[in-house]
Formats: sequence, C-alpha cells, structure tokens
Amino acid sequence: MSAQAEEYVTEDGRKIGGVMMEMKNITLRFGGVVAIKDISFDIREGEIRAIIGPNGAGKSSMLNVISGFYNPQEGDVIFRGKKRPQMRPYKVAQQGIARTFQNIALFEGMSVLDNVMTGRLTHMKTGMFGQAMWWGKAQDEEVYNREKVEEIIDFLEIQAIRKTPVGRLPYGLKKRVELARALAAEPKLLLLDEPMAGMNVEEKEDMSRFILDVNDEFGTTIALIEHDMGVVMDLSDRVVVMDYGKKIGDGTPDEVRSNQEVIDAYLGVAHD
Amino acid sequence: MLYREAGDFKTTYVEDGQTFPIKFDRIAYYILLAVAFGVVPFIINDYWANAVLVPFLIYAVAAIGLNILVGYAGQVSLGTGGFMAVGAYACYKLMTSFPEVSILIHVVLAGVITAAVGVLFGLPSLRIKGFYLAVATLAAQFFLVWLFNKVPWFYNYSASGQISAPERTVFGIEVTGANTDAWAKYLVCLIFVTACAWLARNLTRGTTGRTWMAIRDMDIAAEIIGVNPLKAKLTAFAVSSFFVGIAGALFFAVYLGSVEVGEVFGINKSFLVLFMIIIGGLGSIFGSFAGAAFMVLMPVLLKNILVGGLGWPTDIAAHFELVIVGGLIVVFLILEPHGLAQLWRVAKEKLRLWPFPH
Amino acid sequence: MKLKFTALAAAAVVSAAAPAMADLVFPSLSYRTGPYAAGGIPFADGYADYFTLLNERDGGIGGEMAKVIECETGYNTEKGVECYESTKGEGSLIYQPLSTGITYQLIPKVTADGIALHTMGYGRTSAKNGKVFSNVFNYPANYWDGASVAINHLLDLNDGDINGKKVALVYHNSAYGKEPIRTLEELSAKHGFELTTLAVDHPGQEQKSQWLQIRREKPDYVLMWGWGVMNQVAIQEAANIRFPMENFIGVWWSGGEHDVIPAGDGANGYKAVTFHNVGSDFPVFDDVQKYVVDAGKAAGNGDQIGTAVYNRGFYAAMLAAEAARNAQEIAGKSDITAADMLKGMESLEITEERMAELGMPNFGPSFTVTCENHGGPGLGAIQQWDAAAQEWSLISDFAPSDTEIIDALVMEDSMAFAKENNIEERCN
Amino acid sequence: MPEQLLWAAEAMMNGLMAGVLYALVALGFVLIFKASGVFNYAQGVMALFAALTLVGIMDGQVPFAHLINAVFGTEIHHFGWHVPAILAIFLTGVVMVGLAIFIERFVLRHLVNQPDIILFMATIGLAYFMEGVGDLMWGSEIKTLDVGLPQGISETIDEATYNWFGYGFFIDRLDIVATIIAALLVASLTIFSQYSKQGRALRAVADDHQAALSVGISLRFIWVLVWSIAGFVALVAGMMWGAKSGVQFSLSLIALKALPVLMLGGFTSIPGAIVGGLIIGVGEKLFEFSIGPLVGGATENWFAYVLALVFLVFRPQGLFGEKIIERV
Repeated sequence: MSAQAEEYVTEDGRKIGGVMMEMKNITLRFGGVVAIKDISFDIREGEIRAIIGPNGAGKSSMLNVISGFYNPQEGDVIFRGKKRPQMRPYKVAQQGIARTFQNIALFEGMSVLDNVMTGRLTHMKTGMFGQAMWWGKAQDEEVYNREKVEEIIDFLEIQAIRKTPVGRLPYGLKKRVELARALAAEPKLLLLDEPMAGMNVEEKEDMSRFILDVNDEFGTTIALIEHDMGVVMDLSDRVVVMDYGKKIGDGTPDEVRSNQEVIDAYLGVAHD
Repeated sequence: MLYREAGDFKTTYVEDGQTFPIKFDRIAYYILLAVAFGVVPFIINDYWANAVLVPFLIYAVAAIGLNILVGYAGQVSLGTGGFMAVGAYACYKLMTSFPEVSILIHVVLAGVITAAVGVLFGLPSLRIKGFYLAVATLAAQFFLVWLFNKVPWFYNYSASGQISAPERTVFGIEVTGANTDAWAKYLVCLIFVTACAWLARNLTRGTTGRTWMAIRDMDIAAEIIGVNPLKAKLTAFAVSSFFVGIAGALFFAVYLGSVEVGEVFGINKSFLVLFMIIIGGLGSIFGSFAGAAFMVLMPVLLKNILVGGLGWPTDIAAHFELVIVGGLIVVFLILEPHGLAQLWRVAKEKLRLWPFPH
Repeated sequence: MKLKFTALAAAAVVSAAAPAMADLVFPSLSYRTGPYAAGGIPFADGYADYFTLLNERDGGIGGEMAKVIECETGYNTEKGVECYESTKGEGSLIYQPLSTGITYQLIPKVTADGIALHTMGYGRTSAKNGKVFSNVFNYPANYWDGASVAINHLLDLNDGDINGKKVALVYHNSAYGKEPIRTLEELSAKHGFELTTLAVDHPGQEQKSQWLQIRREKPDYVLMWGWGVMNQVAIQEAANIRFPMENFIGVWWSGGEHDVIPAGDGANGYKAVTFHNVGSDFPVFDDVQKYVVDAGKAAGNGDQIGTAVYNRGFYAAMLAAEAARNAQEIAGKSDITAADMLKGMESLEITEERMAELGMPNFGPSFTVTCENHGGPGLGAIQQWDAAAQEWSLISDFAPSDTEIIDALVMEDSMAFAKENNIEERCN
Repeated sequence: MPEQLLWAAEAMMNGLMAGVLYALVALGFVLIFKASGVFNYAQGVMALFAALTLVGIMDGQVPFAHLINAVFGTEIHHFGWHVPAILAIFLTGVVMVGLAIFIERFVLRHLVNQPDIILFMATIGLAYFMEGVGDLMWGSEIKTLDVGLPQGISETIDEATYNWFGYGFFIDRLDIVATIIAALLVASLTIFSQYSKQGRALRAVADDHQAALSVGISLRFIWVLVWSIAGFVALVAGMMWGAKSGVQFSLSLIALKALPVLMLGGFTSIPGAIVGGLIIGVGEKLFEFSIGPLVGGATENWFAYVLALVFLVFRPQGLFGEKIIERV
C-alpha cells in the first residue's frame, strides 16, 4: 500500500482527501476465464488515479466493476465508507459516478446538445405528466439544465457543433463530446476509459488539459485507464498496475516506475 | 428567399427549443391549424370524412403512438392491432357500463387501460431485443385478439360477438352512432390528434424523449450514464400504448361504429401502422402524419384513378394496387430510407438556399 | 410533383362524387381479391350477370336500365365503408355488403341514409325483426335457420329421434363462426343430442388438433361454420380421418365448389345447407348464355354458371330486381328512389309461379316479407356433393326451420339492440 | 389413464409432423437472414407465388390471361397442354431463380448497408408486390394442386399401433412424405453448405460480410444463391400445404407459423430452426389437446408465440445460442 498521509495537498495546490472508493479483493470471472483476480486498491477524494497495464490485463473490466456494469463474484466495493450492494449501473450513476468508454458510446441518432443533455438525466426531477404538459415546470427545468450544459459546452469548446448530429463528427470531437456528457452529470467520480486512444499528439495535449482542468476546477475525482505512459505519469497522482488480472504495482508514478515487476511486465519478460 | 432562417435569431433557450424554430414554419403551422379547425368542418361531406379524413386522423394517432415505441425508443412492435383492440373494447365496456360519463373521458380512459396492457406486454423487452422482440409482440397481437373473441364479457354477451357503439353526445352534439354528422366525427378526431401530437411532441423533446432515444441508440451506455432501462422501456410502451389505445377507441367508436376484433384489429393492422411510420419517418411526429396520409390516401387515390378514372375492372385494379403500393414502398426505401419526413427536411434545406444554391 | 398529386386527388374525388342518376343503381360490394376471393368472384359475377341479362333481354326493370357499380372491398371493413360512401350518392337502391363486418358497419349508416340493406344468409341474424331494424333485410334465411335446418335434416335421417346422438360443430373462431352455437344449444336441449364445439382459429390452415379430437370422440355428425381456407382444409382432414362425408354438413358458406374440389374424391357425399337451388339446369341460364355470355358481356369467364356461389349471387340479384319491380308498382313510377325500394322490399312476395315465369322454377323457396318479418320464413334445403359428376344436387325440399326457438332468440337479441340504441318499435 | 396417454402421444406425433413443416418454412428465413441479414417477411408470399406458378405451369395456364383479356378483349385462358409434375417443378424452380435475380437486381443491391428494419420493410413491400403480381399472373381463385402426393390416414401405422396399444394412431401420409422430403432437403442443404465451394462461400459471408468480400467472394452471387434456395424451399413448403388446402392466398400466412420457430431457434441457426420447429409443433398440439378444451380451443396461433416468448425471457440467447456477454 502506498505510504502517503491521509490528507495532503499536492505540489500544484490541489487537495487530496480521504478514501472515496475502496475495492476489496475483487475477483471477476466469465465462465472459466478469470478477468480480475483478487485485486484491492482505493481511490481518494480529489485525486487522479490511473489504472495501467498491458492489453488484456483486465483494466476495462475493473472500470466496468466500478461503474456497476459487471458484478464481481468475490470482493466488496466500498463507496464513501459504505459497502455497495450489487446494483444496476444506472443506480451507480445516480450515486455520482460517470464515465466515458473505450469505444465511443455516444447516441449516434441525436445531436451533440441532446447527447450532453442526457448526461443530466440524473438531475431531472419532473415527472412524466409534467413533461407531457411542458409549460411550467418541465420547461423551467429544461432551461436550467440547458444552462448547465452550455457551461460545459463552453468549457470543452464545442459550441460550434452543438446542433450537429453526433454521427457526423470526427473521432477526436466525439471523444470530447463523450467527456462533455460525463461531465454534465456533475459526477463525484469520473471514470475515463482510454480517453486518448487513437489521438494525435495535439489532440492528446488538449485532452490532458481538459482532464487536469476538470480535476482542478470542479474538484472531480478521476480514475482513468490509459496506454500512453508519458501521459499517465504526467497526469496521475497514483497508479495501479495490472497484468493478467492481477495487481502488480500500486503507488505514485515514481514508485511504479521503479517497480521491478512492472518493468518486467512492460518489457515482456516471460511469465514462469 | 421566402423560406429562410437568417436573421431569425434566438436569444433565449426557450425560443431555441421551440417546435418550429423557423418563423415561416410557425406561420404555416398556425394557418394549417386554423384551416383544419375553422374551414374544413364547414365543407366536409360524408365521403371525405368517412373514407379519407377520419381514418387518416385516427391512423395518425396510432402512428404517433407506434413511432414513440419504434422510432424513439427503438423497440419494434408488431402488436399494434392487438393494442388498438384493447382500446376499442375498453371504450365499449366503459361506454355501456357508464353511459352517463362523457365519451371523451371514456376514450382517454381506454387509452389508460391500453397503456397498462402495453406495459404488461412490454416487460419481455427487458430481456428480448430487436427482431426477437418484434416477433414476441406478435404474441400480444394473437393472444389479445383471441381473448376478445373468446370471452363473451368483452362483447356484453351479444349473440354476434360484434361490438357496436351506442349513440353518445358531446355538448348535445352526437359524436358516435349512426346519425353523427361528418363534421362532428372529423372534429372529435381532430381534437384528439392535435392533443396527442402536442403531448407526443412535449414528451419527445424533453427528458423522456432523450431517455428513449438513448435506449434506442445504445442501451448499455444509456444505463451506465443513469437511464433506468426498465423505466425507459416501460414508459415507452405505456405512452405508445396510450396513444394506440386512443386510436383504437376512436377507430371503433367514432369511425366504424361497430367492429369485430379479428377482422378489424388483425395482424394486418399492425403491419399497416408500422408501414406508416417507416414510410413517414422513424422518430418524427411529422413523419407519423405523412405516413398515415400516404397509406390512407394512396389506395383511395389509386382506386379512384384506376376504377373511377380509367374504368378498369375492380379486381385488376385491386391487384395493381398491391403491385403499386408494394413497389412504391420498395422504391421509397431505396430512395429515402429515412422516410417522408427526411424528404421534407431535405426539401426544406434546399428551399432555404433557393434561389442561390451556392 | 406535389401539385400533380393534389390535382390527381381532386380529379379522382370529383369523378367519384359526380352523381349519375336516371338508372336504377345496384352497387355490388365485391371481393375479387384477398383470402376469400374464391367465394367473392362467382357471387359478384352472378350478381352482375343477372342485371346484364335484364338490361340486354328486357331493357332493364320496368323500362329503367339497371346499373351495377362494382366496388372492391377485399372483405375489408374499411374499404367497405369507402365503397359505401363513394356509391351512396349515386342513387343506390340496395346494398349487399357480402361480409358480416361490413354489414354491421352499414346497419346504422343505411338506417340514417334511408337505403335498404339486404344480407342474404349472413350479417346480423336478429335483423329479421323488422320492428327494430327498419332498413335491414335477411330473407330468405339466416344462420340460425341454417343451424336448425341442418338439425332438421339429422332428425329426418333418424326418423325424428336424435336423442343421445353426438353432434360436433367445427367453427371459424370469429363472430360469424359463433353464430349457430346459441341456436344449437337450444336445439340440443330440445332434442337431446350432445353438442361439442371445436373452434378453429383464423385462417385455419392447420386443423390437425380439431380433427384428431373428432376422430377420438367419434361424433355421429359434424356441422361446420367455416370460411376461406378453413373449408378446404376441414373437408380434406375429414376425408383423411375417414369421417363419413354424408354425416358432415356445412353451412352455405362452406358449400361452394371451390370448397370441395381440392379434396377430390374424398369429398364425395359432403353436404351443405342452402337457401337456393344449385346447378345450371334452369331455363334462365339459356338466356344468360345467349344474351350475356355469347354477347361477350359476362362479368367472368362464363364457366361459373351453375356453381353454388354464382347461383347465390344470381339469386340475390333476382330478389333485388323483383323488389325493385314491386317498388315500381307501389310507387306507380319506374324511376324509384331508395325509399320506394324499401317499401318494395317490405312487401316482397316470391311465389313459385313468379320464379317459373322468370325461368327459375324452384330456384329458391317461396316466401313473403312483411314489415315485422324481414327474414322470411327461414326456409332451407340440403345439397350434397357428387365428386364423380363434380356437381351439387339438392337432396331435400326447402323446408322451414324451427321458428319457435329461433324467433325467441331473434326477439331477445333485437330487443337488446333496440334498448342499447334507443330504437322505438315500428310496424304497430 | 392409458387412453389419455395414447391420445397425447398421438397429438405429439402429429405435432412433430407439423413441426417439420414449420421448420421447413423457418429454414427459408434462416438461410436468407444468415447470408444477407434480411428478415424476409416475403417468405410466405414466396411459397404462395411458387405454388401458384407450379399449378399454372402444370395446367398450362396463360400468365396474365385475365389482364390480357381485359386489355385486348381476347378470350385466352389456357395453352391447352398439361405439363408433368416433375417438369413443372423444375420449371418453377427456374422461375424462382429468376425471381431471386430480380430481387437482388432491383431491391437488395440498392439497400446494401441499410439498417435491418429498412430491409425488413422492403421485404414487406416485396410481399405486397409479389402478391399482386401472383394474382395478376394466375388469378385469385383456389387452384387444386395435384403432384401425386399421397393423402389420408396411413393404414399401416393405424393397424400397427392398434395391435400394439389397442388404439390406432392417426398419421397423415402427406405428413410422412413431407417429413421425408423436408429431412432430405435439410440434409442436402447441410451437405451443400459444408462441402461445396459455394456452400463454403455462403458460410463465409454469413460469418463476416467484409472479410468474405475481401477474399473475393461475390456478395451478389451469394445473395442470388440464397434467395434461390429460399425460393426452392418455399416451393416445397407451398407444395406440401397447397396439396391439403388447394393453392390460395392463405398459403402466404404460413410465414406466421414460422416466426415463433425463429424466435426459439434463433434467426441464424439451421439446427435451431429444425429443433425449434419440432418444439413448436409438439407444444401447440399438446397444449390444444390438454388445455385447449378448458379455455375454448383455437389456441394454437397464440400459444406458439407465447411459448417462444416465455422461453426467450428465460433464455434470451435462444435454443443454441451462446450465453451473451455484454461489453462496452
């Protein structure tokens, strides 16, 4: 386990709090295949936590466990001090956990604006009947949330495309829209599954900036999976390293970098 | 340049979110409403009402309902005929059990009952998807028709098994039964269509609509961002069935006056309404109207041209009608798979630029 | 494109709405397409041919030419409504909608519009009560008569005693198919036979279960209220299980040539109830051959003459023409209106002499229609199929049904209808 | 009660026989869905069209006679010859291949890469179109189809079972023949798709369109091929049903009998179609036998669907599908 203090302030002045989410001895199987094997780690309030590892290490499965999409056969997920029972993903989302996807999962038939507005569904309170009547409560709510969404659209600099159908956008912009959708939920914990996959250097820089800004301005806790080691080491406060479903390293970027097991895994030393 | 949006700026989110953001459209819409309510009732005759307008309006309600389910929520249903039957029989039972209550309330209640039945048959949609669900809804279609045919309570134990709408009035004007005037039938249906379209528009442009579309486009992602798929799918079934039930009630009470379930609400009806929304355009309220108009008018028009105009024998004309309607459907799908609504959109975009295409 | 469409629509509607008076208009709501076309085609041909004959041979009815406006319904209720609305403005005298669904549609409409509706052997049975149904006629026989005539035939076969016999009813699972059940239940109570009912769901392609049950339970007689493909399959299945065909009796809608021919020799001996005669052995058909078929004016190929359903259409046209003639006499003018036609129908009298005069001796029963009784006496006969000769023949005379039971049922149902719709009794 | 059991066994046997026919129709669906992803609603109308054509050729009917007569005032109906059944079946097969080419050329080719529902709708349009053309070509009256298939109770089975159990089972000889033909057809289709070059191409396309294209398989050829095979399957199905009821419009409704089979067996599984067909056939017959009398009968239409529905709710992957692991 990492040896840092309970609460501290980073060099650039961000406040890292206590444990927000704790994964305890998680094991996940698909039939006979073990995707995650007895992994434990935690995510702290306000930090940027990275999960890295070679292909097939079980990183995405781990993220899916956090977001409630997969239910682990063994182990507990503890969120803000309470053990989380098995719950459907939408309930997890309602607890304030939002995410993006490795292969973009936008709603292709809708405009950018509508996509981002779906991110605010967890904040919409008007009942069906009120919506059917529209005038009054539903409209007020719509306008209020539209304002919130417009803030995020401004923040991510996608104003020009807000009425464009998502299907027509290039890859990089889609990634950004997906981030916007996740941010619109005003999450406490934001999960990013390879936010920079398939991007060129410029786009990566943009995305890194957005991620840091999100963490900085909104104080959002972020857990991300990324392949680009440079990016990971720059961005994150702490890193979990996985290989073949097992945890082989956990700590600050510097600690992980010097971990022999991690080096072996990345340099491809044969498993015995 | 008559049709344009340049200079038509929106300064509030309310204005930006309205149904017809372009001024020209708005005016056209109000004129259409004014003509529909203010002019047509005075010039309508029996033929236009019974053969064209009333069925068109009722089918439009059904098409809006099905479009919510298929076009917005992405759950393909082939049970429309069965759900219309629920609306019709619910309306009949209500009309005969509580004759003192207004028929308009009965129609709405019939919609509510159908919504409940729709939710029941929508439950499998949580586990079954795509064509499998489409075929599964046929279970509803066949079972409901069988049920209404089999259980005499539904048709008040009448010897014939037919249900007939008794005469009912609204503000002293007959709206069901034999002596209803053409304009009264038309107006009742028009009111329901307008109300339904308005409700559907409100639901689809707001939170509920986005929930449905999210489920349609990618149900797994939708659930992960916080959409309760159970609620989203079941509300889609409920709202859709509500409209379809209203359409069924009107179909029975106002349009036909008497129905037998197997004949009127058979599987052909399900396919017909599905045709309407696909030809009209999935996920479009306007498309529901366009599709209903196309499928109601086309056969009447063809018949009048082939038999009335060209004097062909009726059977050859009827066969040609099948060939032409079938052929047109295929041609339409090839030319514009997104339906009449998309055709209209493209035409409008062209018009915006006209006469300066560059 | 849009303009053209509107123009076409307008043109089409104008042509549909333009009134063309002066002739006696007999609209024919036919179904030459769809699942039931096999029955619809010969009926429509027979209906049209009779009026063509009158026009060609006699110069119309009482000097007025008869005009048949055919409109294709495809047995579809909505199309039927369209047909009605598009033809009623043309001075139509009488509608024969040929479908129970369309009949129910039109009952209130014709009543409001003052036009006569004749549903011969189908439609709403209780329309027989003219006190309640002012504009609807169903002479000479209805479904309940048909059920009773079939049971009477069984009584004849068993010297008047069918106590303890087992009778099964195979019926189309629809309003039409359920029509005879009530009557048969009453009759079963009266005569002591044991009734089982077997429903066949639309369309009736698959009837193994029903016929296996019949084979197990071995009823003495099987009655059938079938329609469409159900008829052909039922007759084939009956032949397959070796059910004695002479104990298998269908209603008239299960008694066409097209119902039995697909089963080949297996159908030999099958019986059906009918209210009109069969075969082409009538003098009038010589005239049809001469004035209609040979003149190239036949509605069909001319090869349907004498088939059961052609004759039914022909008979329907004859009754309509006779009613028109009667109406002309009463009104004292030849260009009668729909209101005159109603009077003509309400006092129609078909006698043996009149039918002989028309070249149709014993083509149907003789009967009279009154204001109270729009259904005639309910006379029916039994026809039997000869597979070798490929023809039907009547094996009984037109005999009355059990009016005691049926009239009570008619009264009950029509009164319920009157109460539901606040109709005052007439003819008092 | 042994008698009840025997009856149930008899109902089951007949259900199996009916199931084979359902499987045959379902097979037509599966073939097309596998190779082109099209849910071919027109399968039933294809059966009708094939049977109409078969009868028309056998009786030497003039195609479009009614139309020609109406337009030119002529009186032609028949060529005046009778074509032997075997030759007529062959010629009908040729017509069905022509139809497949027509469909590929004028419909499918223009709808590549459209969503499933659009393709589905196109086949409904096609169904209307073919129904109209079929009626125009051959007329809409009922035609007797006699290609020499035996009909009626099989006395051998009746006697044998009577001697064994004291109750003679009813098995229709037509059903026996149909079962044999269907079995042969299924076997030859399996052999064809396993061992012939075209069969391998077919499976490749079913597996992955893009990959198949990239190794030089002509998608168009494959489509024509499967639609031809489906047309031939439709012809066989049309013959079997048409022999019983005569060839008429209602033949097109047999498609509705195949849909629950597809749900149960899956749209892409040939063994699924066969086993599903048998389950549906037996299920609906047994239900009608046991529960039918209690609820008024005529349950078969909806029961097949409800059975498939309930099954799918508990096993969404269908009969032979792998357990679905959802991914994001």
